[in-house]
Amino acid sequence: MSAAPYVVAGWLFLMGCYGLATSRNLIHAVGCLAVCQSSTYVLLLAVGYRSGGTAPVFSDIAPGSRPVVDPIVQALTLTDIVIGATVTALLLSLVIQVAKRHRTVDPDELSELRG
Amino acid sequence: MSVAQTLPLIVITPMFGAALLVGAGRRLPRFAAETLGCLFAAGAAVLALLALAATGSSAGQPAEWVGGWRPHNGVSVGIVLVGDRTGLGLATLVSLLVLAALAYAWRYFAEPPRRHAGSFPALVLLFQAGMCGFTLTGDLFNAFVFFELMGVVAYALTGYRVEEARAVQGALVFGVVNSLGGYTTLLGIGLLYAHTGELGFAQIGNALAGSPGTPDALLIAGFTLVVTGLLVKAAAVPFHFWLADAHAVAPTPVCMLMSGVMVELGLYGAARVYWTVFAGPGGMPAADAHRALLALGVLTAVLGTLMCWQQRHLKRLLAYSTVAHAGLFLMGLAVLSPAGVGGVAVYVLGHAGVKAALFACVGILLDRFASVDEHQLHGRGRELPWVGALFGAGGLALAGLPPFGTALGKAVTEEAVGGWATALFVLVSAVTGGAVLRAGARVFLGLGTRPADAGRHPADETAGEEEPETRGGPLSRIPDTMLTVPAVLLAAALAVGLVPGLRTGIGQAADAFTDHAGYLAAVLHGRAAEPVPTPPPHWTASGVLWGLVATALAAGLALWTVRRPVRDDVARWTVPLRRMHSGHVGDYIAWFLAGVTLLGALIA
Amino acid sequence: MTMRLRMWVLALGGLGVAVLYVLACLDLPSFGGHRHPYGDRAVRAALARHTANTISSVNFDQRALDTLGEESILFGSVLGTVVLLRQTRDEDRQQPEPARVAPSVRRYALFALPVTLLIGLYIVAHGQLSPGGGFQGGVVVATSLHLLYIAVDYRALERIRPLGLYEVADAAGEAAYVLVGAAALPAGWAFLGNFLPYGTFNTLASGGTVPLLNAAIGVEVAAGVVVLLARFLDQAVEIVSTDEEAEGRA
Amino acid sequence: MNGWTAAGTALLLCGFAPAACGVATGRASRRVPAQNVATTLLSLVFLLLAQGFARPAYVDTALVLSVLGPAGTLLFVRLLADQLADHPPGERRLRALTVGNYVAVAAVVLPLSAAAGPGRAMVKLLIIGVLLALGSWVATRAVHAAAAMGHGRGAPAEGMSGDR
Amino acid sequence: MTGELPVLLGLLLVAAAGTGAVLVRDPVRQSFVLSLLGLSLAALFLLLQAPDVALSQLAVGSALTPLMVLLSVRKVRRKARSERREERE
Repeated sequence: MSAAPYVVAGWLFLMGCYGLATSRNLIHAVGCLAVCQSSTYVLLLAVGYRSGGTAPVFSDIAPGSRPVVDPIVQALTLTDIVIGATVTALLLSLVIQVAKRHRTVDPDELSELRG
Repeated sequence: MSVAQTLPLIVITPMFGAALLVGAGRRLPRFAAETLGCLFAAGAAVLALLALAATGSSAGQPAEWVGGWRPHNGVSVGIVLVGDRTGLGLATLVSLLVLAALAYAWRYFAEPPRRHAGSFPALVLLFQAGMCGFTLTGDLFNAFVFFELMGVVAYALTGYRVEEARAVQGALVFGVVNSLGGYTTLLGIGLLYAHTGELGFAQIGNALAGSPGTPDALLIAGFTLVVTGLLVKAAAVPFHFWLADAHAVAPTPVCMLMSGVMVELGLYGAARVYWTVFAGPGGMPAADAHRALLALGVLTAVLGTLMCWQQRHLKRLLAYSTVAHAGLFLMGLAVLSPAGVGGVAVYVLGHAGVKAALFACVGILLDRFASVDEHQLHGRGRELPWVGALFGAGGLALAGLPPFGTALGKAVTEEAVGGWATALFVLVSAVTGGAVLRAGARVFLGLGTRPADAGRHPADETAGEEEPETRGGPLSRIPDTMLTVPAVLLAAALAVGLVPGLRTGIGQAADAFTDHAGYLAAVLHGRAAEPVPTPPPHWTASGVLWGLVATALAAGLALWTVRRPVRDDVARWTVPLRRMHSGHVGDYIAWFLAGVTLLGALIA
Repeated sequence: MTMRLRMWVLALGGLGVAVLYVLACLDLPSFGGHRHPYGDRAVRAALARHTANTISSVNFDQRALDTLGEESILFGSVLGTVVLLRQTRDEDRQQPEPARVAPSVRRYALFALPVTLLIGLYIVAHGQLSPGGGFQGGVVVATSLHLLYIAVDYRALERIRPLGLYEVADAAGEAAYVLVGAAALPAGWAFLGNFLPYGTFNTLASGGTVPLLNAAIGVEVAAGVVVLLARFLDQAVEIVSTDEEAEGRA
Repeated sequence: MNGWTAAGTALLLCGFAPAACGVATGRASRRVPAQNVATTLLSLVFLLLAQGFARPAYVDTALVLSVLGPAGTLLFVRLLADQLADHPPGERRLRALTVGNYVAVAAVVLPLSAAAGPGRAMVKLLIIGVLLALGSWVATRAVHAAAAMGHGRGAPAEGMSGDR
Repeated sequence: MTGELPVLLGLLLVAAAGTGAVLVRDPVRQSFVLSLLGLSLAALFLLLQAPDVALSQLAVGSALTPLMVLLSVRKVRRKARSERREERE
């Protein structure tokens, strides 16, 4: 258990890379990139977790009454999620243009940039 | 207002300009939008210059804690911006180059998107904000955020000409590979945070000092992963594949920025992270870092040079020359000494001017003849003598002709690396410069035989027919700005080699940059520490000599090649190399993973 | 590169990265550990500034520069998408045919739209108190408007979506963040300094500048996502290339 | 781990996980209803966990999911209408799923409301319950309508091909 | 130890959904699995006591990302379909 979250994060990253490398459809590849990114969420939050802790949000509990988990990693992950969504949007719009100009979204058939 | 307080302004000025351009962009005519863009870029440049001038006299590294979260007893919860001379100098370089690119683009593009006259300048301003933020920040995660900002904007800028099939493909590859690099960096940041519980460069460095000894696997992995993302940006082999694809297709003003400074910022980031975080006790042993950076540097320089010589697509040629030079910079940094850093700093400054000028010249060719193909353009450049002169001067400067800044940088760096490296530096400069001169001789002088069948090209090669970027076919005449910008840039590259004050400044900057303890003291305790002074970069007889040798070699190589008949087929020994550069995302990802493994193995 | 070679390189690289990463994991402090120096300091700092939600305090006060960068990324990628998905010369617009939606679904959408909108605004407004904030709420608000496309009709969405206005709002959100950050510079405060009174703990007006920055993000995200989706919808629904159109008429 | 958390975990394991399998496999006519079930059950898991962790603030996640979940389902219905029409889902299965959703919502929300006692928290819980129930009702209606419209259609208005 | 069983379950769900999202090659089907990945991540985040992060994952993953992916697929397929018809003529 003590290393499970870290292992899952690594697994997601490598799986995402595998998907990217073998993808035959660019939309699918962008999805795989999102999988890669989800590994960073898992790693960051796992790093900040504290056994028996609760969220450092004091609207419904008194400050100091319970141990809390690390707020920093949560803020980092929030930022990361926004970045992920925007990168996905941008890459998808590029895929749309690739489909228009190359008439395919299979990376194996895109062969204009070589050497 | 103190120097420290201007630091955030350097970042937010272009951001605000971008917001203004987008907000008002629907009403603004194109002229007003472009003027506004230039104004904001110039504003940031002026601020950076003023701050640089103000720090020039003192040894301090002004640190601004954003939000006023100054540290107590060396700990803080905030983010710090550090205006040391290296960071501020790079911010200045970024801003000036952005200004040059915007000026060059002034009348460059075909009609801007309907009702979005301000989009291009706004994107460039955001690019500038990202790069300036990256140079100034003193926080690992904040560096990642600005890294992503420049990435995201750069992808959009690369694909700006959506009607061009290659542009969108190159931008997509660029986006995927660089995003993956960014996530790798973030994984590394997560590991370092788990290890030390801190995010600031200085804070992590401080925390690491608490557990001296040989680095454990965690630290090695953290360093490897963080540096990987930065080396992707820096186009180190084998993370370099995206660069040629992106550069070949991006609009010329964007190429100027990406080759001139964005790639170098990746190197800056890696060096910054090494010195502020890992150079102290409990960090990475210098020998390990040296070995890894040097090996990657040599690999990058050699591969970049080989690929550069093979190109007939002028933008790809220049792109691979950037890869080769990035390898040289990496070798210079690998020395891990002030002399190496100072040499690289001079080299980067000179290279930025020269490379941007060369791209600007190619942009003019693209406008005139709708091609950037060396063979198709054979002799057609005769009607553009000035462009030819600038292009030739750029080629000579790239080869290391004294007294250009590139020559000084090359001389100082090769001396710092020492030994066999001199030969490699001379060869790399000679071949990349020679490739540019060869292309220049064919295009602008019409030397050699005219290729019989220029339209044909083997399957493994990218030829250079392109849609023109300029509005409605070629312009009636070359706008003055398009010719002035490369001239000014080359003059600046010349000045880098000639102005003595700049050299002393760079020397001091390098001393401070490599001073781990001084950085920590300045950031965490506000104590200005005077680093041990070392001699600043300067001209030496052997440096001049080797520069001349490289230039002569380059010229000779170029002349020898153009006199021989143009070969239609690709030389057989290059085929495997070319096959590696397949333009396929999957291949690049595979190489990416292999590269992380290689880097980790070199460090461990 | 052949598929075979790529798989070999990939396997070797993946294996190496896995080894590196697993070795690192063995050295990591075990999951759920109690040493979080930065996090503990952040909680104390948030309480000192009367911000009940520490994550909001980190995002909008302690590490507000990260959020400015993040906001600029969003802003830049919305702008990038607008540029990349623009209507090019070889493309035309075609009015989409009305979609047929079951009346009950339509009624649900018309009911859910204001409810979702309200929930989104609630999430934005309570960002400094309870979980949520400008980003989360902003996306919910933007999604609520798109219920019109999803469950009513594209043209209904177009009617309530003057894009120009949303683009201006997007830029205004970005500018507002910068301006709030710089507002107290002349008075000698640091950039993004929290210059407003901190207010009473656990009330809507607590946290000083946190609610303002939070609102700026909310506006930018909501407007930005609407603009972003508008571009995708345009491409998927309205814009057709000329040859496609000609063939459609034939 | 208290009873509420255990119940939440059990629902995650025995409710959400099977629904997730349904989302990941089969034709659109199976995936779309399963997607609705998954979001509904996940909202309920969130409610149970909020109670288990003694954190009323966590209820907001369930609140957001109770409106965004159906929105997601409707989106799939709208954009995959052709696939749904080509292979309409079984009438009886759809109804069973909806009834199952209602039962689950009631079985979770009512005890939670009782535990919360009268007050703001209870109102919020009930609102979430109503939204969830409405959501699964409309999802079924939408799937049903999309399948039915497919029979009478000529050319797809702007639908996507169901060729995969 | 039993206190962390729910987290383990969340991790397993995330790992399974992530693996599925990679192995499902058709983008439409992948969009279902991606939305599932978003939901699983949100559950994991809540179990890790990060409701703020769970909220933003829900906001992005439940409607926004699938909508963008599906719209892209529709555009790409429409283009491909008209190409195919052209070829037949």
